[in-house]
Amino acid sequence: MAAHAHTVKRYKGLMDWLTTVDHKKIGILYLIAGFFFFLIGGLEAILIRIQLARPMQNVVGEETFNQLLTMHGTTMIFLAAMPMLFALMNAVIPLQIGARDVAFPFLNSLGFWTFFFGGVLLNLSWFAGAVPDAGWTAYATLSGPTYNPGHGIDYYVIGLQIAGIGTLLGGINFMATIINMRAPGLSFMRLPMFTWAIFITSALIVFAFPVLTVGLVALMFDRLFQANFFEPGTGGNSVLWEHIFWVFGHPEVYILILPAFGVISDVVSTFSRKRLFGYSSMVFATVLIAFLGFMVWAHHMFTTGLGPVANGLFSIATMLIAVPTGVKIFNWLFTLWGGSIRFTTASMFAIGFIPTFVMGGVTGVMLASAPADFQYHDSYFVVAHFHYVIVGGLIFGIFAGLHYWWPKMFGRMLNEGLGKLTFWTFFIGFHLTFFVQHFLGLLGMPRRVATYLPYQGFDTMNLISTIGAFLMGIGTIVFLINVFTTWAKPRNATGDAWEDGRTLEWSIPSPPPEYNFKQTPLVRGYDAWWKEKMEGKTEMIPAEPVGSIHMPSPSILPLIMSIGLFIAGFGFMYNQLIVAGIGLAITFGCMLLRSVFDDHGFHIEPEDQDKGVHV
Amino acid sequence: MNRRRVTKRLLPLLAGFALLLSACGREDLSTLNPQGPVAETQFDLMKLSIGIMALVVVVVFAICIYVLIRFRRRPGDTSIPKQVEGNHKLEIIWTVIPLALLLVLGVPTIQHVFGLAKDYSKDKEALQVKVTAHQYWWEFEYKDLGITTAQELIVPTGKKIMFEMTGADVKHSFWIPSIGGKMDTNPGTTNKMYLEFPKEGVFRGKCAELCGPSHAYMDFKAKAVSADSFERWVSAMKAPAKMPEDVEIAKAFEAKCLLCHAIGQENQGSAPNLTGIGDRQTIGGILYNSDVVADPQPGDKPAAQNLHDWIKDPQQYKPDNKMPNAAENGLTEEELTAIAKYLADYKLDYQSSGK
Amino acid sequence: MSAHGHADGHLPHDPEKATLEGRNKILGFWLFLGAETVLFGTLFSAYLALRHNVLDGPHPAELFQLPMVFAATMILLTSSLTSVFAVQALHHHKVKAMINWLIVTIVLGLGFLGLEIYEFYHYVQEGHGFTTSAFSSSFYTLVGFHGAHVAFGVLWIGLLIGQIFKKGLTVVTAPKIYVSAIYWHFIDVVWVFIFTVVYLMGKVG
Amino acid sequence: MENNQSTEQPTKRHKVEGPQKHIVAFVMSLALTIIAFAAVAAGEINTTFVYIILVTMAVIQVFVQMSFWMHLKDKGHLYPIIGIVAGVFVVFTMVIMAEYWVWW
Repeated sequence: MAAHAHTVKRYKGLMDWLTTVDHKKIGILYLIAGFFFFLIGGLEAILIRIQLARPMQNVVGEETFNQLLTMHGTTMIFLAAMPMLFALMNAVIPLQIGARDVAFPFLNSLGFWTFFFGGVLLNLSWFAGAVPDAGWTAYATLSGPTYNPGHGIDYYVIGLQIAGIGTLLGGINFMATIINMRAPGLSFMRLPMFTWAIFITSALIVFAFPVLTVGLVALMFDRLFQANFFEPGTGGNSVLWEHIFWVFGHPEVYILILPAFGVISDVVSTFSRKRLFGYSSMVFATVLIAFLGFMVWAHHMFTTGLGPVANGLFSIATMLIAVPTGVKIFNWLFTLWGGSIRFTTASMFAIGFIPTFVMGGVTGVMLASAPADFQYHDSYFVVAHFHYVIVGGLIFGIFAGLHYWWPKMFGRMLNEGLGKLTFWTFFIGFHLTFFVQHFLGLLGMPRRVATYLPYQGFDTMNLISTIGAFLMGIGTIVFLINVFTTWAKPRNATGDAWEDGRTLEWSIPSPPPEYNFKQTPLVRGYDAWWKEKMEGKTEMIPAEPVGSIHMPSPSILPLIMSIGLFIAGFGFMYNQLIVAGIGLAITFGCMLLRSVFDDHGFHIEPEDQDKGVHV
Repeated sequence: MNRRRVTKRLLPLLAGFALLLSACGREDLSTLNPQGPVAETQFDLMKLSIGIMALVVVVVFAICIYVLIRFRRRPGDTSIPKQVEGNHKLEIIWTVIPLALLLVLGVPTIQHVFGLAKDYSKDKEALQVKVTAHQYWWEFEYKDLGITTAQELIVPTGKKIMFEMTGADVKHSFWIPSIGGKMDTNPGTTNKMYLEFPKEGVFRGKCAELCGPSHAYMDFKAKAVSADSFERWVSAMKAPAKMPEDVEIAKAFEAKCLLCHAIGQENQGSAPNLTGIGDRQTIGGILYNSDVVADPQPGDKPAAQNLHDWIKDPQQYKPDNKMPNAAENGLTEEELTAIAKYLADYKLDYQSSGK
Repeated sequence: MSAHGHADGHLPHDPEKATLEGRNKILGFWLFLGAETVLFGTLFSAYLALRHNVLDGPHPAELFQLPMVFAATMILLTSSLTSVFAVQALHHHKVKAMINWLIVTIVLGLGFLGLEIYEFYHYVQEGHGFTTSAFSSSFYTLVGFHGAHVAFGVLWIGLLIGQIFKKGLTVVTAPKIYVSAIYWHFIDVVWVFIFTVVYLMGKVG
Repeated sequence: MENNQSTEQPTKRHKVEGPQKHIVAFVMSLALTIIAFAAVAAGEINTTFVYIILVTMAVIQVFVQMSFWMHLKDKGHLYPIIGIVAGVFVVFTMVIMAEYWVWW
């Protein structure tokens, strides 16, 4: 750790984690925070299902129920799913492209901390007794100042605004990383599928999140400064909010699912010992899905009354998405075809993903047909559909990814027995919970209802659904047990932990040293590491001689900047403009410091490079 | 208790039971049991799409299961399978076939998108109804007839009913599942939709858009009656309002209820119009009147009792609604009982064959 | 090669692109501008959707005054030219000329801001306040966001001038100058749409 | 950590960069702006026609400024161009939304 020319203070323990700019550690931070919020969102889901287990129950009141459903949706999407995806992105992308870090390590850390403090702010609403209760979509005017005068929606608006900054930074960062930091020889058409998926996802983030930013600003202005964007009484338009929300919201759905597609592609190909079938069509399908993703937002608004022309256009555009998605499904199946499939927890989640996601996909096409959607819309059918896509798609993908890359992230193999128990309880619980909900919707049960009258034919299926939810909860707990028991054991993962690794991350030790690659590898083809292994090599061909490695310095500024935003958020919410000013001053002050004092980083010299590396 | 034991016994048959249920559902509520041409059109489209999608699901599942059984790795197998890059023929097949399937679904979709969006608002034959959704009740105004009612939509069979919808406060969504799909009631803009009721009967309607704490309780009923009955209903609604006979009660009713509510059609208040409330299936949309509905369930109470309970503490049944409870409103128990009875007896005799 | 590898040696031709850090910065900033495009686009679409709802407030046609807008446009356009001159000086390693051009840019930016503040003040006097109508809210939000970007740009470029004085033109400072110039041009480009869509089209009606 | 995949490589174009082309761009922008203002100030032209003039002038001006002043016409700007084009595409859909699908 000899510093070269500049001395850089390096921290240990907690301070190390608070100041780190290392993508691998930031990935772990994202994972811990994301999983924590996942548990909170899961608890909210369980409470929702308990309330709905039987008709006309009053376990939680109607107002609390609306708060629970709002916070469940918001937490799961913005604070659990996306951060866990960012965890995988951070842990894997630089390794897959043979880079030593991301393009902007400082911004990476800033992105994490803004997300974290945004999430904390949102969840503090439970303690403030003013919880958002207008659904994660926060449709005006229910979310406006007239019909929601408390501070609940303010927490939603400001919490998401702060967390959104972090997400946008992450998107820019990963796009720049994948464009500029690839190892020599790693052309775009040699990128691992997960990297491709993240590249496209990042692009979606970059172009979709600003829309949400503006929507939230407008809603905040309406609520805090008496603006008139969405207030019909003063010339505003509540449908405008719906448009803005869904122009962001639909790409957001693909922001969630495309990384899962990437994970599944890598996992399926690794555990069937086969090259991904139809790689170039997979890439093309991903790009096409992203492109179409921006042209279908109004299918969330078929019943809003946009008229037959809009409904027809958006119906057809939405149906078209089924084609590239279908291409992906069949490519996965034919990757498995002729392969040598090994059943690990990761591959089981990936294989479980395929039929589950197909079911979510086909109900998606059903929903795309606008006249029929008049019946499905805002019923439990929709609830079933998007849980099949988001849980059956994304969460299965995340579990597959976590089990797959866990050894790379932590140097320890997760227990396979417990892993399989996680899979089966979660898988069965999932289908039990959500399959029946299709029928609930068709039988006439609207969504977001705090309870339902008896004798409508809803009772049994709701009970089944609740039982399933508990099974999913058990699955999650088993996963946690697995993590903690594995943690107590010594590191046991080899570099190529699954022995069939195909991409660059498996060519280096688990966990990788902080500089990742001692020598930047030379990439000679798709599935670079597999190619070398097949030619009998045990390591990548280096593209540079061993030399001094430059590293960015750790910094506490991202944390302080995020705290500044957090303080400013509270200031705005409670109309204490001085507090808001102080918070913003802290944030901009840190930006100033960052600009004025150059970060020269430090160097790790060759003689220090092997210290503490687990081989 | 009994029900719970039954449920437990059924647990092993859950999936089958669910499927069985899906076949029927309540005639007055289920989208799978359409009672009008609009819902039938939508049901046909649903069946078509379910059929196509079932085909896709079966194909994928079949390939998936085959692959998992056929290509599982045997213990100790270290062989390397052939590394296949892709297959253009196959890839074209699974691009073109889905496109063809989508075409099959897309054509009727477009056809019905326009078909169901037909505008009958200028049609003299159609009945024009303006729906205004409030937190948490429904107002139905028959513009050409000069009538306003609430919570129970009365329509004649055999006519097109053209709805013009708006929201008074927040966004709601107007949905009568067995008659036709939903349409949102946006505050500030007006939507249009037509429905048809070929059969006489009472159909359940729901609010389908989260609108506040009592969203779950924002039910309404649509009652289709014969053309003759409808005419009689119209004239009965237009007849001068009937006040309580007891002068004291009438005074209390006027002072404490009619500030917001209305009876008759002369003025309309900010709360539901109560004309003929004794005929309605429910009080507040969710308390079923055992002496009115055709199929009373255990736990349902007579209208007078429901009215009494409701007026006494409306917040208990629909939290966050705007109606104060009886004590806040200064209603004595005596007045409360008398008003409840008066309202329960406030029936409009319009149906040819009794109830 | 690390950033400071070049710092004390000879300055390369394109100092802003000489290091990977510099190239990352420029690329990342462009992607950020892609996001900013969408941000302003959303503000524009909100304005377009709401612009007719003036309620009791003044109509855009009677409110907007073309001479003032024209003056503001000229100022911003000129500042864009001076900022590209600064980048040109950077490429020629003429530090002094670069600083001078940057100072001119800042002064013009301040002039624009002054005009805008005067304009807003004037509008409020005419009964066109932020809360007057949906038109006024979306107008002030759109134009105000742009104004805030100008203000941020002025502060940013000012800070960079200070850094150039202190650190000189290096491969670390050069990308910052370059990126801030791109930012400044972008603000000008957004203004082209603001004067077209908001002011001129508002005047036409 | 030099990287040969980068698209932002220093280019070898170094002819001495003169101020002429920037001044040309400035004059063009000036002319386009004046045309737009004049079209409105004239006040007697058909409204639709004025709209067409305004939008055309704005688009040309943005194109001029982006290619000259923001260097998008120079080599190595593929990704910036993709970024801006994608952003414009999203904005385009939103403007259609704002004009046609908000009020009815």
